Amino acid sequence: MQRFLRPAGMVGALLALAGCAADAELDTLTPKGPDARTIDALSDPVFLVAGVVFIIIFGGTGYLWWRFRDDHSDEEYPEQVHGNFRLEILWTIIPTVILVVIGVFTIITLTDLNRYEDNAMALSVDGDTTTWEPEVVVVGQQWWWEYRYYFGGTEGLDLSDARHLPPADIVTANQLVIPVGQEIELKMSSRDVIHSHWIPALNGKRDVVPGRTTYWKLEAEEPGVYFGQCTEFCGLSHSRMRMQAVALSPADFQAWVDQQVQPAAEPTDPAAIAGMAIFESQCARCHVIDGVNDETKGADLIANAAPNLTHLMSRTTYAGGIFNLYEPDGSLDRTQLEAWLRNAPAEKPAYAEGRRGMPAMGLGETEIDDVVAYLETLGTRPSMDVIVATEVE
Amino acid sequence: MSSDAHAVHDGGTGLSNNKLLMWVFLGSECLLFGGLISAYLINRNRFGDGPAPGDIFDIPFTSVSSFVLLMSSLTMVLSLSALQRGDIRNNRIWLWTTALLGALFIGGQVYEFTTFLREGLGYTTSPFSSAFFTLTGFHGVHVSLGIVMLMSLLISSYRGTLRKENSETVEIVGLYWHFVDVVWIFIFTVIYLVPSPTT
Amino acid sequence: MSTDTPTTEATVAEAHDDEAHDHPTDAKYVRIAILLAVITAAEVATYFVDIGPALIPTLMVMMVVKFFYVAAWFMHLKFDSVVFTRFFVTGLILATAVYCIALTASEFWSKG
Amino acid sequence: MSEQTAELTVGGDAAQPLGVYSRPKGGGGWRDWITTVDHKKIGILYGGAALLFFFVGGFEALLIRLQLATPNGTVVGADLYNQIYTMHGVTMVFLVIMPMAAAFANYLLPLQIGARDVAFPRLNALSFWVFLAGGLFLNCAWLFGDAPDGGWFAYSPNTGVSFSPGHGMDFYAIGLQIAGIGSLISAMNLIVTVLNMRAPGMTLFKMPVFSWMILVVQFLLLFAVPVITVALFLLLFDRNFGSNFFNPEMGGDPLLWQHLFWIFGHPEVYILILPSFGIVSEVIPTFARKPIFGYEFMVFSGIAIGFMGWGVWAHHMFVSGIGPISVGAFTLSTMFIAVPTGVKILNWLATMWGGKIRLNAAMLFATGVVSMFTIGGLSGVTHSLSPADTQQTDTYYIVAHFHYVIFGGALLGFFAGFYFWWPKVFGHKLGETLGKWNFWTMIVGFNVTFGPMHILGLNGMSRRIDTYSPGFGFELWNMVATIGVFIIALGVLFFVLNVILSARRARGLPPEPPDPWDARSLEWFTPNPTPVHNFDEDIEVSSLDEFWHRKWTTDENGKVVRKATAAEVCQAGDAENVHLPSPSYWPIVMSAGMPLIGFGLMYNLWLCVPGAALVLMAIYAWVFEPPDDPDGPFGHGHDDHDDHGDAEAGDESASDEGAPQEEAASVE
Ligand code: HEA
Ligand code: HEA
Ligand code: HEC
Ligand code: CUA
Ligand SMILES: [Cu+2]
Repeated sequence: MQRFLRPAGMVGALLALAGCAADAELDTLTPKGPDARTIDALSDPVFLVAGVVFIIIFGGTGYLWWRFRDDHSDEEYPEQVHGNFRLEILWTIIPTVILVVIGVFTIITLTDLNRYEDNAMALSVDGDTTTWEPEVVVVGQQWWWEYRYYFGGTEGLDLSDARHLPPADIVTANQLVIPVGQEIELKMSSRDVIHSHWIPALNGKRDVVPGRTTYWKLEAEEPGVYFGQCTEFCGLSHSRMRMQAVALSPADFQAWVDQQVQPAAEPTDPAAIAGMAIFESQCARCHVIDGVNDETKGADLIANAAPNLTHLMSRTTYAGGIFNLYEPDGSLDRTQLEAWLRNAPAEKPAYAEGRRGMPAMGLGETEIDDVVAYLETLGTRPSMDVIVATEVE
Repeated sequence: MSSDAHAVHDGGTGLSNNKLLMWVFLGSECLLFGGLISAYLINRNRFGDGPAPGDIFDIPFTSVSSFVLLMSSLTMVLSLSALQRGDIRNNRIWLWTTALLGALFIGGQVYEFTTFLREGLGYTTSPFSSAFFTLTGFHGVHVSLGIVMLMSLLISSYRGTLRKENSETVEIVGLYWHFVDVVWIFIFTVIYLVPSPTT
Repeated sequence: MSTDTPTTEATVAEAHDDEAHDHPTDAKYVRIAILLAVITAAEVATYFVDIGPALIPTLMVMMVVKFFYVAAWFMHLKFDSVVFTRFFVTGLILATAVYCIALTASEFWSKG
Repeated sequence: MSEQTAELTVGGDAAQPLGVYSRPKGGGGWRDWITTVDHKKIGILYGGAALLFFFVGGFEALLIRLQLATPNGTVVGADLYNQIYTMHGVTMVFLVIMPMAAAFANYLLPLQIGARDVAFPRLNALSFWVFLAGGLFLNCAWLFGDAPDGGWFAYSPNTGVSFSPGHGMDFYAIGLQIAGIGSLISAMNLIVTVLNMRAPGMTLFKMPVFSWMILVVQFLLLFAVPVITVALFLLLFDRNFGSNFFNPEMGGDPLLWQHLFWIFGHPEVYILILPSFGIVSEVIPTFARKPIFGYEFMVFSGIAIGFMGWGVWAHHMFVSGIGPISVGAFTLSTMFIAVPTGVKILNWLATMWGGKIRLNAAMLFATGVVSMFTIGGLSGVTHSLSPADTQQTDTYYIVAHFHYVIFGGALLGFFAGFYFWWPKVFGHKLGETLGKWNFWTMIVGFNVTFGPMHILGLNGMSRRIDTYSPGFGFELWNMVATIGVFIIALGVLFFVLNVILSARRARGLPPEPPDPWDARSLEWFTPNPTPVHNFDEDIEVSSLDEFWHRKWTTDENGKVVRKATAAEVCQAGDAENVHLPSPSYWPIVMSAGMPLIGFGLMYNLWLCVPGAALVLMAIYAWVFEPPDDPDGPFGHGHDDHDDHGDAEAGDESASDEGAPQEEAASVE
């Protein structure tokens, strides 16, 4: 009995501790959006049922060990019981009934999750007021995420080929910026292999599959930052393909949109001007900066795209959400960015020679300084709250 | 197994091990061809810029070769029936005929493939073409293996070892042969006759 | 398998056994083959004659009939042990069911 | 036997038109092992190979855990990590659990049904060698520095040439293809064996549950292997011949791979677990001293699991973008698999109820399965709720699930089997004390390793990540899990020690007397270890647990009383002149050709030529080798039953009394 209690106690203790991981940004058990909450409401009771069934079986095994152990107290041979029809029926029916009940709730939840609201919000885009049914086109690529906003709606647009998408109002990477309290519809695809888009606090995950469009949605109840991770194995840097959803109040969201729809400003500082020249000659073959090059020159990448850098500085993480762009005090994390420009594959594993991921650009140190100076002109720094909240290690 | 082991069989079905083995195998083959056929069906309208199935299939021609394969089943069963009567001569004749009809079918397939190739449908042209060639190719390999088996039967027949007593061997090869035919019956209807997408 | 299949070494036994069952005569086999030929001709005829929406059901029925005749008569399922039939039919049904479900999940029926 | 073969051999010196290959003489030593067609030796070979691969897969697991012990781990790089975890999964599933099940099946199935051997002994040897060839071929990938790195389910298009340009995925596709051939042959062989080779009187419903579960597994293999065969062929063609099945750029469909893989993959997981369920169903009755509770229900639930296993595969694809209706349907079908499985669990408990339980190592492991598998099964049910699964899939919660069912179900079951049947196979018991140490370290280590993975998964840790950042709350439990695996390793060490020490202790001692456990089924009629010829004479079976019923009976008060001792009931194992199949070289030769063909497909098509030549030569020789070697220790070729050595000859089975057809009718 003693021996049996040991593992039992252990498992119990583990389960008890499960709920209280400190800053578990990816925790599935603390939903922060209605969809995640719906899921949680389904799974919590089922965990409980499973726990009870487990205790019955586990306790039963232990009890039988003890109760019917052969203690050599007599030489009786146990009675040879071959079965009991009624009992069999009983323990066929009881689990069936439990499962039918669970099944009904599951199907209800499933239907809920697949119902898409017709919500809409007013938005001013480049001075014109429009109604926007919040939706974002999500594109997965080895090993980062692209988010595209079409404020005119995606009706009538050909989204079937993720490598050649129609121009969007906003194109950003790795940080999905959304208005709070709105259900955001996601239209998702991939430019290379299958990835999976997952922001656990807001909703479950959904794969992005090259050659098709998959649909999903999410909604945040509170302004804040919600972490995510690509969860379908997608090759070398799968573990380094992360993202964040940044939920902003309607006003903040409007402000963000106002910035993002602007093309990049002309640099004035001489270093930045030099940096822009380097960008045009070296980087523009993969990256787009609105106002500098509207298209890549037949990007040297299998997937035909690299992150749009127009508003790089308005993001706080980069390269699949694994590096901070800013120090905790709000200044640029220059060291990391320079290292990235010096030799990206050393910072994040990639098959650059296989045209996947950013290659080492072979820039000299002054060139790097110039490029950084130019990059610093791209977009506005977000608020300190966002910088702090999105910090990654 | 030896004499002492024979009695052991009494708990069993009393069926021939070999024949049972072949049937078990054929059950398994259903899932193999099922998979290939499904892969074809899923891909049949994914012909991209290449030729579409509805444009390229030559139904009259395939009908003839299907008919040839169908009749080879008749000759196969006739060869078995001859051997079961102890009629070695007719057994051989029908085995030859079967193998020949099989070879004719394969010849037809080779012709069909080369025609398609000429018309621009290569193996790598589109998912449709890959799936088509894979499915019919697998079937063709099965027929060819069947021909090899028939030839083996003929060799042992000429060596005098294929006699009435071991007609089961012919029967088992026959099972395989008919199965391959039956698969073609399916393929012919579902892939060729059911109208296919056109460009 | 090559020159000779392992099965060639097979047996005397089944032959006797088989004779116990009434095997069809050659004439019967030929009659069935003629039937099969006729059905095939009918099948091919659908290619030339438009029979409208009945086409696919008709083709399927004819296919199944042919399938059945070959399996039952040429493969002797009709008079051989039912165990054989079971193996084959299990494989057949399983394959049909599983792949039909897979096609359904791939939206084959709606999208062709 | 047929005159045909008779003529070939007896026809004698001059008249051998196509040449006759002499059969190996047995000789002893390693030659004995590579030419054997004895199901018992083949079983041991399977077991040995599986154990070796277990060390390989376990070593890979150790590396995985070391890398993940701390955040930003640097034990291995991303590239190597991806190869390691892929090979870990592939090795454990295809080269450990499946062959270990084959080991038990091969050794025990013929014994449990009272047969001399399997129906096709040479094919049996072929299955083993082909499996080994496939396994070695796969692991050769390490030598070429290019192991598969696409995960064990190898989702396309990541495994296509554009994204996996190396040869890793070719090793995967070809290696599994080869191993699959072995499984398929073995499945067909064992099905025929069960149907045709049972002892007189042993109807299907007098077969032990273990034999039943093995039969169900063979059916699953029979129908599932061709599906992955198709999938692997398509992958191979895509990679090497430019076809477009899974290539979305050309309009191909990556989900087709997923469907094919999981149509195979889900039956596969029941292929992994059912043998262990069979073992548990033998061990628990023996050590509870009661017949299995609800025998028919145990059998039917096994069959039901086998059937239902075909209709649930898309629960691995809940988030892949298949429509909500498909998701709903597969949600429901998946959930209800819990019902037949629950029937099994509860029947095991009911078997223990009212028994007299001897809690030795075998029984500990068997009851360990009951509770540990249940944890895995229940987490499986939580996955089956598709909305919940969108949070769980591809996290460590899934990793926890399948290690609980596979390690806690299949592997612990095999350990129960080791302790139970060791005397049958090797003539001596494994030590009890070390056995208990083995059990307790393993069960504790197992829970310490995989228990925390539930928490990690629910806290959002993705699987298949070579590293994670600090700050997500993953540090503690990853460290705990890593500590756990060393406890498991200790448990494995205790087992290895036990094997060595018990063998050393038994050296020079007479073998274990018959029936060391007061067992119930036919295999215990033979002395320990089982003599080459199995049974001296056929056993007339009149009931389930025939062996037990020969020893015990009930008196007029319903009390169980002994009617004979085991020694009286058991056979002496001294039968002479038993005619056994002769060994053969050709199975191993034929399987040696297959990896050559594989290498040829990858590196240089010319290599296929010698490969194919080997295979063809072996087939040819196979067909024309004489039924027996007249001088060998095995056959005594001059008896009038000059048959084939192999039961392959199909022989007279049908001729005598026309065996009962009704029971055959009860096959499924
Ligand atoms: C031995 C192998 C094995 C077994 C037996 C099972 C058994 C089950 N599995 Fe598991 N499974 C795997 C091996 C196995 N699985 C593997 C390897 C994977 C991952 C593959 C990969 O992604 O790499 C996987 C993944 C997997 C998934 C996909 C998860 C995902 O990737 O998102 C799902 C989803 O439904 C699932 C469900 C189940 C269910 C419902 C059972 C059921 O059969 C369990 C039934 C048993 C019980 C429920 C316990 C006993 C029952 C009772 C005591 C009765 C009372 C119970 C109730 C009323 C609930 N499994
Ligand atoms: C089928 C059975 C099986 C078994 C038994 C195991 C056993 C173990 N598994 Fe594994 N595992 C899988 C099947 C299995 N696994 C599968 C299918 C996957 C999915 C792969 C994929 O995603 O594609 C997986 C994935 C997997 C992962 C997730 C990897 C990832 O997603 O990134 C992890 C992580 O901890 C893990 C750990 C372990 C551990 C610690 C053990 C331990 O129980 C191992 C214990 C054994 C030992 C400790 C060996 C002891 C021996 C020695 C110490 C000798 C060594 C010496 C020499 C080599 C000479 N396994
Ligand atoms: C061959 C294509 C290619 C070239 C040339 C290239 N990059 Fe990149 N770059 C990429 C890819 C691909 C990524 C995404 C890498 C990842 O996240 O894994 C990337 C990411 C980045 C990022 C991070 C963006 C984000 O939000 O995640 C910056 C900044 C960047 N590149 C700057 C540059 C600069 C500056 C140059 C020229 C000096 C340059 N790149 C040249 C392909 C390229
Ligand atoms: Cu993208 Cu994993
Ligand atoms: Cu499954």
